[in-house]
Amino acid sequence: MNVHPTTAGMLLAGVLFVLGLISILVRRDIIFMLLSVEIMLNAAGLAFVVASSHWGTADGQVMFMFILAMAAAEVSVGLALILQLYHQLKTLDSDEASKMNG
Amino acid sequence: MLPALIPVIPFLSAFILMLGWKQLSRAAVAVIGCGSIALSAAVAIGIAAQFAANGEQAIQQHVWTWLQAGGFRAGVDFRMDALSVVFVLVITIVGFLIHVYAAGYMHDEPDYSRFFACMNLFVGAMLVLVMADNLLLLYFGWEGVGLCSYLLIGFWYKDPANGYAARKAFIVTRVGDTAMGIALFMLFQYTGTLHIQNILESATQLWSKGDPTITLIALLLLGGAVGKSAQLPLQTWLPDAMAGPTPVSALIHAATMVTAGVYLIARTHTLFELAPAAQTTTAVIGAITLVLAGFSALVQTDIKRVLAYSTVSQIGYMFLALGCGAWSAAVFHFVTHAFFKALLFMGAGAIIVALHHEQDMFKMGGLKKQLRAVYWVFLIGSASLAAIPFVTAGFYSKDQIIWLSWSAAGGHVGFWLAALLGALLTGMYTFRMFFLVFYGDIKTKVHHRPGNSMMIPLYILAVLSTVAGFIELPHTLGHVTLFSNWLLPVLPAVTVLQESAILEWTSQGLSALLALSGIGLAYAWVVIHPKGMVDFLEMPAILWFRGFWARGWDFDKLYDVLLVRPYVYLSRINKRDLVDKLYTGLAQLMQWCHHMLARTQSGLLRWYILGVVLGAVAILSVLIWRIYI
Amino acid sequence: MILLVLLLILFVAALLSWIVAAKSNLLCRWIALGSLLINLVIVLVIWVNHTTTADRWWYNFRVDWIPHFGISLHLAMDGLSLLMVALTFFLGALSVLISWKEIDKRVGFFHFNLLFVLCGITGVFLTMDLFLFYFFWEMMLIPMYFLIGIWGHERREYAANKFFLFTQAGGLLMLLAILGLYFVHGANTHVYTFDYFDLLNTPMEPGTARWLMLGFLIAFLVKVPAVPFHTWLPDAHTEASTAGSVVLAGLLLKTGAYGILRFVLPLFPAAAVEIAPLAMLLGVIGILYGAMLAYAQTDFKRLIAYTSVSHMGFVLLGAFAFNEIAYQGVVMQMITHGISTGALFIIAGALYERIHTRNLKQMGGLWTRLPLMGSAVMIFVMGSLGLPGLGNFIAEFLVLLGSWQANQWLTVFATIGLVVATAYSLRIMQKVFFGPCDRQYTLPDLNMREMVIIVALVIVIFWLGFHPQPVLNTSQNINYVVR
Amino acid sequence: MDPAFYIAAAIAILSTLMVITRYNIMHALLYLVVSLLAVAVVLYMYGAPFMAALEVIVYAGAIMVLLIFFVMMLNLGKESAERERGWLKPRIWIFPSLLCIILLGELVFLVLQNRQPVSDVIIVNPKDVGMALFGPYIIAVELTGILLMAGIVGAYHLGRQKQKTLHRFLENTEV
Repeated sequence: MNVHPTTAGMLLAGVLFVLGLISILVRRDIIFMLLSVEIMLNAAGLAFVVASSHWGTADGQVMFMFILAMAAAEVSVGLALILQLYHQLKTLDSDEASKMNG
Repeated sequence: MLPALIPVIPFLSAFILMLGWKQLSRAAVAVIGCGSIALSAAVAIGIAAQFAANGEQAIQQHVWTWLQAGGFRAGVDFRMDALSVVFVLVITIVGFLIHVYAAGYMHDEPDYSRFFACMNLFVGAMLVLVMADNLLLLYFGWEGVGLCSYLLIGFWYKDPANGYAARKAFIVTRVGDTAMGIALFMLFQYTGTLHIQNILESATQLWSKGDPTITLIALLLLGGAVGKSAQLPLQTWLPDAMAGPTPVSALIHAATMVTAGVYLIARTHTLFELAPAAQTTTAVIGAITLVLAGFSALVQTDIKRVLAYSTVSQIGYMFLALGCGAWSAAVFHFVTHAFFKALLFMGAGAIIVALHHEQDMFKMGGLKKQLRAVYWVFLIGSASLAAIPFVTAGFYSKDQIIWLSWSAAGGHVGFWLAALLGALLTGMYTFRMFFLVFYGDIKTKVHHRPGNSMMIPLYILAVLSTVAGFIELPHTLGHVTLFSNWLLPVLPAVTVLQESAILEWTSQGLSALLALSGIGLAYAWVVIHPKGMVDFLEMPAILWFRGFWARGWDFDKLYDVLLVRPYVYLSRINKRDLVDKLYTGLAQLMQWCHHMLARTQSGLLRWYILGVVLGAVAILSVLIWRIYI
Repeated sequence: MILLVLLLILFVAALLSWIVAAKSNLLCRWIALGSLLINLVIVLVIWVNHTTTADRWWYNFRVDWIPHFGISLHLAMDGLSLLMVALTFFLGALSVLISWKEIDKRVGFFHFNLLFVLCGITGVFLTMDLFLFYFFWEMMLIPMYFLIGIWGHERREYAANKFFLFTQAGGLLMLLAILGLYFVHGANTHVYTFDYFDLLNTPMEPGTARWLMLGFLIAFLVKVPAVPFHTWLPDAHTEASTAGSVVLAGLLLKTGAYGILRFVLPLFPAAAVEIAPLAMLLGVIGILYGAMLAYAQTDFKRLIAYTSVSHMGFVLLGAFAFNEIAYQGVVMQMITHGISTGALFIIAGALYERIHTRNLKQMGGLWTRLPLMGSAVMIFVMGSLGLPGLGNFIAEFLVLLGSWQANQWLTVFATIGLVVATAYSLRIMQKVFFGPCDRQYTLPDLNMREMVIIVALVIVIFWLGFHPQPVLNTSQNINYVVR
Repeated sequence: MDPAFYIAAAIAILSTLMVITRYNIMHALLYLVVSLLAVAVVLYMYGAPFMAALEVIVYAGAIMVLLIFFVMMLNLGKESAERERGWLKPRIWIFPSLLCIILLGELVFLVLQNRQPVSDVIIVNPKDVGMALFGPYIIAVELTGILLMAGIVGAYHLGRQKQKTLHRFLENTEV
C-alpha cells in the first residue's frame, strides 16, 4: 500500500483524538473524562512526532516532550482536584459540580 | 384725545379688579367696572365727534412697536375710521348699558369682582379688535375676546356642563382662527405686511378679480369669521354658550363679539370684492344659516336658546348682506341688532331672575300683568327683531338686506327667498316666545322684581331699538342715508342692479306681510288655540322634526362622530404611547437575549466541551468551504 | 473672562453648598440661590449695557487647554448664548426656591447636583470648542441622573435610567460626529482643531457632511425631543422632583434646540438644507402627536411633559425653515416654553404638596379653594395654547409665519396643532379647577415664596408677549444660520 | 508503510475504542495502557525511538500507574460500573459521537489533501532533540520545569485532607 507515512500517521492521530473527544463528551464520570483528556493529549503528541519525521526536524519531538511533561503535571493536579471533589460531593459525577451556572 | 385710551381704560380697570378681588367692596367693583366703560364710551364719543369734525379723516395712533423681526413688523397701532367708530360706539355704549344691568343682575353672586374683571377685559379686547391697524393686533383682540368668552361662559365653573360649553366655544372658534391664521401667513407672503390699509391697497395691484390666491385668502378669512360669528358650519358653539350669565350672553354672544366676523369681512371687503367666489360663499353661508337657525329657534324651550339661535339667524342676515356686497346694510343691521338683541337678552334675564332662574318658557306664562315694565320693553325688542314695519329699527335694517339680497350686484333670487323665509320664521319664533312668556296662565310665581339698575338700561335700549332705524331709510320711505354716507369712505356703496321702486315696494310689503303672518301664526297657536298646537306638535313626524331642529340639525352629533370621538378614542388607546412600546420592546428583547445566553451557561462541563467541538466543526467547515469548494 | 467667572461661580457654589449642608441646610440653600442670582445679575448687566455693534460676538475668551490635539478652553457669547444663559440662571434660581420646602433629605447633595447641572448647561451655551462642548454635554447628564433618580417620585429609577440611556446614546453619536469632523477637517486642511470657528468652513464631501450632520442632529433630536426619540421625556419629567422637571423642561431641552441652531445648521449648511423637509415633518408630527398624547393623560405632570413634546415641535419646524422670522420665533419659543412649561411644573409640584396626587381624576373644583393658583394656571395654560399677549404667541406666530415661506402644507398642519393645543390646555383647567369640589377641608393657597416665583414668571411671560423687541433684537444676528 | 505500522495502529485504535466503551474504570485504564504501548510502537517507526521510550516509561508507566493507584485508593467497584452503564445510553452518546465523526471526517479530508509522493520517514536523532531542547527551546524547558513544580505543589496542596474546609465556590452546598 502506497500511503504517505505522514498521511497515515496523521490519520491515526486524528482517529485517536476523535475517540478521546467522543469519550469526554459522553462520559459523566470525572475520572473517565481525565482519561479521555490523556487519550487526546497522546494523539496530539503523536501528530507532532509524525510532523517531526515529515520535516526531519527535532521541533516536533521537543513538543512531544513538553506535552508529556504537561500531561504529567495535569494528571497530578487533576487527580488531587478529583480527590477534593469526591470528598466534597461524595460522587464523581461531573454534572453534580454545576454550581457555576448562569 | 388719544384713541388708545378707549381700550386701555377697560384693561386698566380689569387689572385693578383682578388684583383687588379680595379688598374691593361690591359697590367699588360695580363703580370701577361700569365707570371704566362709561369713561371709555365718553372718550369714544369725543373721538367720534373729533372724527366727524375733521371731515372723516382717519385718526391713527402708534403706541409702540410690538414686534419686528426679519422684515416683519407689527405695531400696537390704532386706527379710527368710520367703520371703527361705528363699532366702537356700539361696543362702548351697549357695553356700558349691559355693565350697569349686570351690576344689578349679578348682585348676589360670589366672584363679583372676577365677573367685572372679565367683562372689562372683554370690552377692552373687543375694542382692540375693531381699532387695530394691523391684522396681528386684530388677531390679538380676536383671541382676547375668545378668552373672555371662555372665562365668562364657564363663569359658574362648579357645574361641569358650563365648563364643557366654554371649552367647546373656545375650541370651535379656534378652528376658525386657525384658518384666519393661515390667511395671515398668506397675506404676509404676498404683500409683505399685515398692515390692513397697505394690504387693501396692494391687493388690487397684486391680484386680478377672481385670482385663485385671493379667493383662497378670502375663504380662509371667511373661515375665521364663520367661527367667531357662529355661522355654518361652526355655529354649534353659540347655543351652548348660553351657559354663561345672561349679561354675558347679551354682551358677548349677541351684541358684540359674535359680530366680529362681520367686522372682519367688512374691514377686508376689498379682498372679498376681488374674490367673487368667496363672496358668494359668504352669502350662501349666510342664507343657509339664517334659515336653519330660524327653524331651530322655532322649537326651543329654553328662552335663552331661542335668542341664541335667533342671534345666529340674524348674523346670517348680516353675512348674506356682506356676500351680496351690501356692506353698509350689514353694518347697519349689526347696529340695530346690537340694540334689540341686547334688549331682548337682558329682558329675558330680568324674567329669569324674576322667576328664580327658570329658563324654560313652558314654565313661564302670564307675566304680562306681573312684570309690566319688562313686558313693554320686551315687546319693543321682539317687534324690532320680528321687523314690524315702520316703527322698529329692525324693520329698516332687515328690509334693506332682504331687498338688496335680490337687487344687489351679488344678489340672487334664491337669497331673497331664503331671506323672506327667514323673516317669516323670525316673526314666528320671536312671538312664540313672547306669547309663551307673557300670555296664558301663570305657571311660576314672580319672586323678585328687577331693580332700577336693571330696568334703566332696558328703557334706553328700547328707545334705541326704535329710533336707530331712522338714520337709514329706504328709497321708498323717505330715503335717508345718514348711515351709509357715514360709512362711504370705508365701505363702497352697494351696486344695485334693479332700481325699481315697485319691486322694492313688493319686497318690503312681502317681508312685512310674512313677518306679520308669522306673528299671527304664533298668536293663533300659543294664545288662541294652545290645545291644537300641542296636538299638532305631538304628531310623530313633527315630533321627529322638532327634535332634529331643537338639536340644531344634529350638527353636534355629526362633529362628535366625525371628529371628536375618533380623536378622543385614538388618544385614549394611545395613552401609553405606541412609540414607547418600540423602545420598551427593544429593552425586552435584550432582556430575553440575556436570559437565553445565561441559560447556555449551564455549569455542565460536557456542555462547554460540546461548544468547543461545535466551534471546531464550524471553523473547519468554513476552512474547507473557503479553500476547497 | 467674565464667562469663565460665570462658570466658576456655579462650580464653587456647588461644592460650597455641599460642604455647608453638613452644618446648615438653610445656608446651603442661600448659597445656591445667591450664586444663581449673582450670575443672573451679571448677565442682565451685560445685556443692558450692551450696545449693538457690528461684531456678533460680545465676549470671546480663549485659552489653550491641550494644544497638542487642538483643544482649547474657548468660551464666547453672542445674543443667542446670552438669552439662553439668562434663562438658565432665571429658572435655576426659581428651581432653588421651589425646592426650599420640597427637598428635605440630602439637601447638600441636591443643591450640588442642581448647581452642577446648571453649570453644565451654562457651559454648553457658552463653549465654542467642540471637545469642551461634549465635555459639558456629558457633564449635565450625570447630576441630572441623580436629580431624577434620588429625589424623584415612585418610578424614579426607571425614569432616570431611561433618560440616561437615551441621552447617552445620542451623546455618543455626537462624539463620533465630532471626532469625524475633527479628522475630516484635519485631513483637508492639515490643522487638527476642535475650535468651532475653525471648523465652521470645513471643506468636505457632501456624503461625509450628511453623515456627520446626522450624528449631531440625532443627538440634538433626542434632547429636543423630536418624535421617535421623545419617550424618555414623559417618564423623566413625571418622575423628577419639581426642580428636576423645571430644569429638564426649561433648560435641558433647550440645549438640544441650541445645538441645532449653533452646530447643525452652521457647520453643515448644505446637508441641513437637504434634510430640512424631513426635520420639519418630524417637528409637525411632534406637534400633533405630542398634543394628542397630552390630551389622553391623567397624570398632571405627564400631561405637561407631553405638551413639551408638542411645543418643541415648533422649534424643530422653525429651525429648519431657514429664514430669519422663523429663527427669531424659535429663539422666542425656547424662552417662552421654558417659562410657561416651567411654571406649569412648578404649579403641579405645589399642587402635589397640597393634595398629594398628580391624578387629574382626583382633582376638580379647586378654583374655590385655590383661586390664586387657578389664575396662575389659567395664564400659563393660555400661554401654552398660544394666546396673543403672552410670549408663546409671539414665538409660535413667528415660527409659523416663517415656516409658511418654507413649506406651506407642513405649516398648515402645525397650525392645526394650535387647535389641538387648545383641547389639551383647556382640559387642564376643566379637570383641575372647574367642576364641583368634594374636598371639605381648606387648602392653603399660594404662600409668599410661591407667589414670588409665580409673579416673576407671570411678569416675564407678559413682558415677552407685549414687548418682545429686546429679545428679538438680541437674537437678531443670524446671518450665520440662514445663508 | 510497514505492515507493523498497520498492526500497531489497529491495536491502538481498537484498544482506545475499548477504553471508551468500558464501564469499569480499571478495564478502561488497562486498555489505555495497551493503546499507549501501541502508540509507542508507532512513534518508534516514525523515527523517534527516544520518544517511544518516553511514552512507555512516562505515559504507560508513570501516569497510568498513578491513575490506577488513585482508582484503587477511591475503591471504585461494581457500583460505579453499574452507574456508568446507566449513564451511557445511546440517547446520550449518539449526537456527540456523530458530531465528532463529522469532525473526524473533516480532519481526514484535510489530511488526505497531502498529495506528495510517497517517501520514507526521516529519522531524527535523540541527539538533535537534545540539542534543540537545550538550544532554542531552553526557555520552554525552564517553563516546563516550573509547570511541573507547580503541579507538585498544587497536588500537595489540593490533595491534603482538610477537615471541614470547603472550597470557596463549593460553600453552602446541600451536602
